[in-house]
Amino acid sequence: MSHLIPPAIAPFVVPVICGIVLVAVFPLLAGYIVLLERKLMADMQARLGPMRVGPHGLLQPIADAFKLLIKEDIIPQGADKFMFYVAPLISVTMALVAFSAMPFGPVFQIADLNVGLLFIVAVGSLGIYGIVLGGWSSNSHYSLIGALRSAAQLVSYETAAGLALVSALLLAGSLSMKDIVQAQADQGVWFIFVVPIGFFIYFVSSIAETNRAPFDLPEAESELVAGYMTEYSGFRWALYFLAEYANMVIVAGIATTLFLGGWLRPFPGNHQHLIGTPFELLDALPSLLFLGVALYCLSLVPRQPVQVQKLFMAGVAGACVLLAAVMALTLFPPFDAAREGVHGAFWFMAKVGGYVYTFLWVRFTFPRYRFDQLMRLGWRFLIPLALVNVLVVSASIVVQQNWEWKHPVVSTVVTTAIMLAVAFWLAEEGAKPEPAPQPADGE
Amino acid sequence: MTDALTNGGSPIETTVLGADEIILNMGPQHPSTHGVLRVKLKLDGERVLSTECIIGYLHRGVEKIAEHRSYQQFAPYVDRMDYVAAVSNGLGYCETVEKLLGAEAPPRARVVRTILTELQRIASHLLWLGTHALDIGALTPVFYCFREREEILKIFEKYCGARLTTHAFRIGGLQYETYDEFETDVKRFCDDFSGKVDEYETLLTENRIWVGRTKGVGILSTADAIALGVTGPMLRASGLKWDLRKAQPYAAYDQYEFDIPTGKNGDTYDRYLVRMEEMRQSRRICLQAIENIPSGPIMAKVGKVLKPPPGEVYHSIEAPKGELGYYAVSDGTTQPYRVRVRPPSFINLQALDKMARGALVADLVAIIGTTDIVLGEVDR
Amino acid sequence: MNAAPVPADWYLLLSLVLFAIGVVGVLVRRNVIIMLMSIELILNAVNINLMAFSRLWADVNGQVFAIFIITDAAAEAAVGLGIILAFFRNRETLLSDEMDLLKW
Amino acid sequence: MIDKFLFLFFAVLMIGSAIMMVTRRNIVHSAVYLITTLLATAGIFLQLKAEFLFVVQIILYVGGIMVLFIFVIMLVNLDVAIRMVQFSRQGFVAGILALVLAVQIFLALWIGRAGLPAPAIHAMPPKNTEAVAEALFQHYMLPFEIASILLLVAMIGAVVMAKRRV
Repeated sequence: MSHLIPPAIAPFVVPVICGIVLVAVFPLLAGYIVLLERKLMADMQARLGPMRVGPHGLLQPIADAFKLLIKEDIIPQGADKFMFYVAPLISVTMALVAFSAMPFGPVFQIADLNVGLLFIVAVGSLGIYGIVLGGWSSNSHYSLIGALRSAAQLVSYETAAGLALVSALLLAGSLSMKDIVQAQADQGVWFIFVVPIGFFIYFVSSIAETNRAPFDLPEAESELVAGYMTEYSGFRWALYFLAEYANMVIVAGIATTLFLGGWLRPFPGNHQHLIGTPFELLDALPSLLFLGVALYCLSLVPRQPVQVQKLFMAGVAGACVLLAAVMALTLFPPFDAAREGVHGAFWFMAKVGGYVYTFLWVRFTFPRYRFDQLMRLGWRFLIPLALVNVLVVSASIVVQQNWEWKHPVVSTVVTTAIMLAVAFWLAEEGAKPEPAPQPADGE
Repeated sequence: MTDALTNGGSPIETTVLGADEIILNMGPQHPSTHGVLRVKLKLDGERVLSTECIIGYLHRGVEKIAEHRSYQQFAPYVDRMDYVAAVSNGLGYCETVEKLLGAEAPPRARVVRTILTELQRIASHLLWLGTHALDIGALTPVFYCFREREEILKIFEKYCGARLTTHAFRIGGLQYETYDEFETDVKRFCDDFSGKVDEYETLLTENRIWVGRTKGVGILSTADAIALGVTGPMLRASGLKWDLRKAQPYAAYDQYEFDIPTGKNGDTYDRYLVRMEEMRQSRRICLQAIENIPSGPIMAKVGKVLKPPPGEVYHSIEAPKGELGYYAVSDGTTQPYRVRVRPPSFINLQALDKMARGALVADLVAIIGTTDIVLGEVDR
Repeated sequence: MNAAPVPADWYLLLSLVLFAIGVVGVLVRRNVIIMLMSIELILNAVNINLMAFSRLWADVNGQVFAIFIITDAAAEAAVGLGIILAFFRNRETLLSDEMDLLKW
Repeated sequence: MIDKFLFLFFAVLMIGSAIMMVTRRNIVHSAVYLITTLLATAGIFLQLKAEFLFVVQIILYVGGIMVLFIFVIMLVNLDVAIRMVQFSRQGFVAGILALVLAVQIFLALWIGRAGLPAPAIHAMPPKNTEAVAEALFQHYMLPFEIASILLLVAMIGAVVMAKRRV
C-alpha cells in the first residue's frame, strides 16, 4: 500500500492522520472530562450529578455541546469586535497545536521535535493571549481584571513550572519527548521517584497555569463573575472551555512524560510471565482492568429503569470487553508491532487520567487563594524551592558521575531530605505575618 | 428607594479618580452579593478604597403593609423578611404583639417555640456557612450544609406544612399541636448533627487556605461594632459577650444552659468560629428542651379579634443574624398604627465599609459573606 | 530533502524591509509604546540576518548572537516599559513629544 | 520547493503584519500585529532549521516580552491613549529617510551579493540545541555572564521605576 503514496508526501501521511484524529476527537474527550468532573464532584458532595441524558448522564456532553452551539451569541456593546471574535480561537488553537509534540505512545506522536518539550511549553503559554485579549475586548471591568490576573498568574507560575521541569531534564539529558521517556526506560525508574519535589512543584504550578481551583482567580466566580469569560456566551464560551480542558490534558501529558514514565507501563523492568503462558504478567493488566469495568457495567444493567438505558449500559459493557479483547490480542506475537502502540497509548492515557483526577479532587476540596497569597506562594515559595531543587539535583548528578557513586537510592533520599528541609523552612518563612498593608494613600 | 450607606455619611466621590482608580459596580446581579445587594466600589487596582451600598431592590414596604392589616393578618408577612430564618421572625412578632396585649403564651408553647427557633438558627447558620464557603471558593461544604438543613426543613414541614416561610406560631401561642414523632425527629437530628459540625470543621477550620483567606480579614473592633450598632454573632466575634437570650430572656431560654461563644480579633475567622460554636450550643438547647416539653394548652386566651389597648412596645429577640426588634404602636383598633422593624442585617451591613476599606476585592466577597445578610430583611 | 534551498539574499531583503518598516514606525508614531515596539521590530530584522548567515556558513555563532539580542530586547523592554509606566502615572500621557522635561 | 513556499508565506505574513502594526491607531491591535510578526519570524527560524532559536523566539519574545507589553498597555488608561493624536507630522520626512536607508542597504547588498556563497544544503550540524549550548557555554561564557548581569540590572531598574511612589 505504501507504494501508492508519492514519496514527497509520504512522511506527512501519518502525522496528518494523527492530527486530524486529535482535533476531531479532543472536543468529545473534553466533553467527557467535564462529565467526569461533574460526576466526581457530585460523588464527593453527596449527590448524583447529571442523570437525565442517557444512562448515568452519559450523553450529557453531547447535549451540552448542542445547547452551546444553538445558543445566542452575544457581543457586548463597545466591544472590540474583531478581537472578541479572534480571542477564543487563539486560546483553543494554541492549546491544540501543543498536542502536536505530545507522545501518546511510541507510535502515536505527530512530530518528535528535537526541542519537543520547549515547544509544548512555548505554544501552551501562547494561550494567554486568547485570555488577555478576550478580557480586554469585552469592554467590561470584570473581564479586564480577570484577564490581567490571568496574565500575571501565568507568567509567574510558568517560571516555577519551567524550573521544576529542568530538574527532570537534567536527568533525561534531552528535550525530545521521546528521548525523555526512553531515558526513563533505560534508567529503569520514573523520574518522580528521583525528584519527587520537582514533581510536586510542577503539580502545583500546573494547577495554577491552567487556572484551576484553588488558583482559579482569573475566573473566580464569587469575585469576578466569570473573569475573562464574563461577556462570552454560546460557542465562543465553549471554545474557552475547550482550551481550558486541552491545557489540563497538556500539563498532564507533560507531567506524565517527564515524571511518570510516559507510555511505559509500571515496572518496565519486570518480566515476570503469566504462569504457563508466554505473556508478561504486567502486560495483561489493561485487559483485566477493562474486563473489570465491563463486569461492573453489566452488574448495573438490571438496575436501569428504562429498556433503552439497559441496552445502552450493556453496550458500554460490550465496548469495554472489546477493548479488553484488543488489549489481549495485541499480546500475541503476530501483533508485536501494534502492542507497543496500543499499550503505550493506554498507559499514557491512564496516567494522564490519574493526573487530571487529582486536579479535580483538589478543586473540590480547597477554598480559593487570594491574589496576593497566590503571588506570594509562587514567588516566595515555589520559585525559590524550584531553584534550590535544580541546584541540589544537578549537584547529586555531578556527584554520581564524577565519583562513581553506585547508590542512586541513597542519593535520591539525601536530595529529597535536603529539599524537604528547604521546603519546610520556606513555608515557615512564608507563614510569618506580613507587615500590614499600608492603608491606601490619598484617602 | 436608594439609600447610601457610608461611613461618616458622605457618599464617596465617584467623579474624581486617580490614575489607577476605577469604579467597579458589584451587583445587583452578582454571584456573591447574596441576592440583590449592589456595592459600588472605588478600587485602586484590586484594593478597595471605599464602598457604597445601594439597597432597595427588594423593597416591598413591609412596614407600611402592617398598617393596613389586622395583627394576625400581618404575621405571615414577617416571614418574608429574613426568609432563611422565618421562624425567628415569627417569634419576634408574636411576642411583641403578646406584650402589647399583655398576654403570655403557655409554657408548652414557649418550649416548642424555643426548639423550633433554635432549629431555625442552625438552619440559618448552615445556609450562611455553605454560601460563605462557596464565596471563598470551597465548593463542597454547601452541599453538606444543605443536606443537614434539609432535615430541619423536613421537621418544619411536618410540623406546620411549610418549609421556608413557615408561619409556625400564632399570637398567643401555637396553632398546631406537635406531631407524634416530633421529639424523636428532633432528637435524631441533634444526635447526628454534632458529628456533622465536626465534619465541616475538618474541611475548613484548619485548612491553611481558609485560615489565610479569613484570618485578619474584615477586622471590626469592639468599639466600632458597638458604635455601628452591630449585633449578633458579629458583635460576639468582636469580643463582646452580648446575647439577648441571656441578657433579657424570652420564650423559654431562662430554663436552659448554654454558653455564649465570643471571639477575640473580630475578624472573619472569628465570626466563622463563633457561628460554628453557636450551632453546637443551639443543638444543646434543643436537646435540653426536647427532654422535657411541659404538657398543657398551646394557646393563651387572646380572643379571635385582637384589639390591644393603645400604647407602644418594643420587643427584640436574638435572631440568627442579630437583634431582631419590633416596635409596635397600637391605637386601640384591630390594625397596628405603626410597626417598625429593626432588622439585624440592615444594621450589620453598615459595618461593611468599615471592614472593607483597604481590603482586596476577594476579601470584600468574604466580608459580605461573613456579614450574613439577607436582602429581604435589609430592604424589607 | 529539497534540492533548492532559499537563496540567502531573500532573507537579507526581508530583513531590510522589516528594518525600514521599523525605522518608519519609530519616526512616525507619537505613542511611546508603539515606538518601543518598532524598535523590537528592528531588532528582529537584525536577528533574521544573523540566522540567515548562521545557516549560510553552517555555524551556530550567529544563533548565539541572536540569543544575546533577544536577551537585550527583553532587558530593553522591561526598562522601557518601566519608564513608560512611571511616566504615565505622573503625566497621564503616552506621547513622545510631551516628554519634554528632564525631571518632574 | 517547500522551503521556498514556507519562506514566502512567512515573509509575506511578517511584512504585512509589520505594516499593520505601524499603522494601527489602537495600541492593542498594534501589539497583536507585532505578535504575528514575531511568530512569523519564529517560523522563518524554523525554516532555517534553527529549532532552538525558534522556541526561544516564541517563549521569550512572544510569551514573555509581548505579554509584558500587553500588560503595560492594559495598565495605562487605554481610552485616554486612543483619543490622542497618534501620528506625528514628520511622516513625509520619515518616509524619505527610511527609503534612503533602505536604498543604501539594498545597494550594498546588490553590490556584495556576488560574494555570497551558494547556500549550504546539509551543512548544519543535526543537533541544533546541543550545538548552541556548546557555543554559548564554552566560547561565549563571559558574554553570557555579562548578559545575565544586564538582565539583573534591567530587572532592578524596572522594579524601581515601576514602583509607585508612596
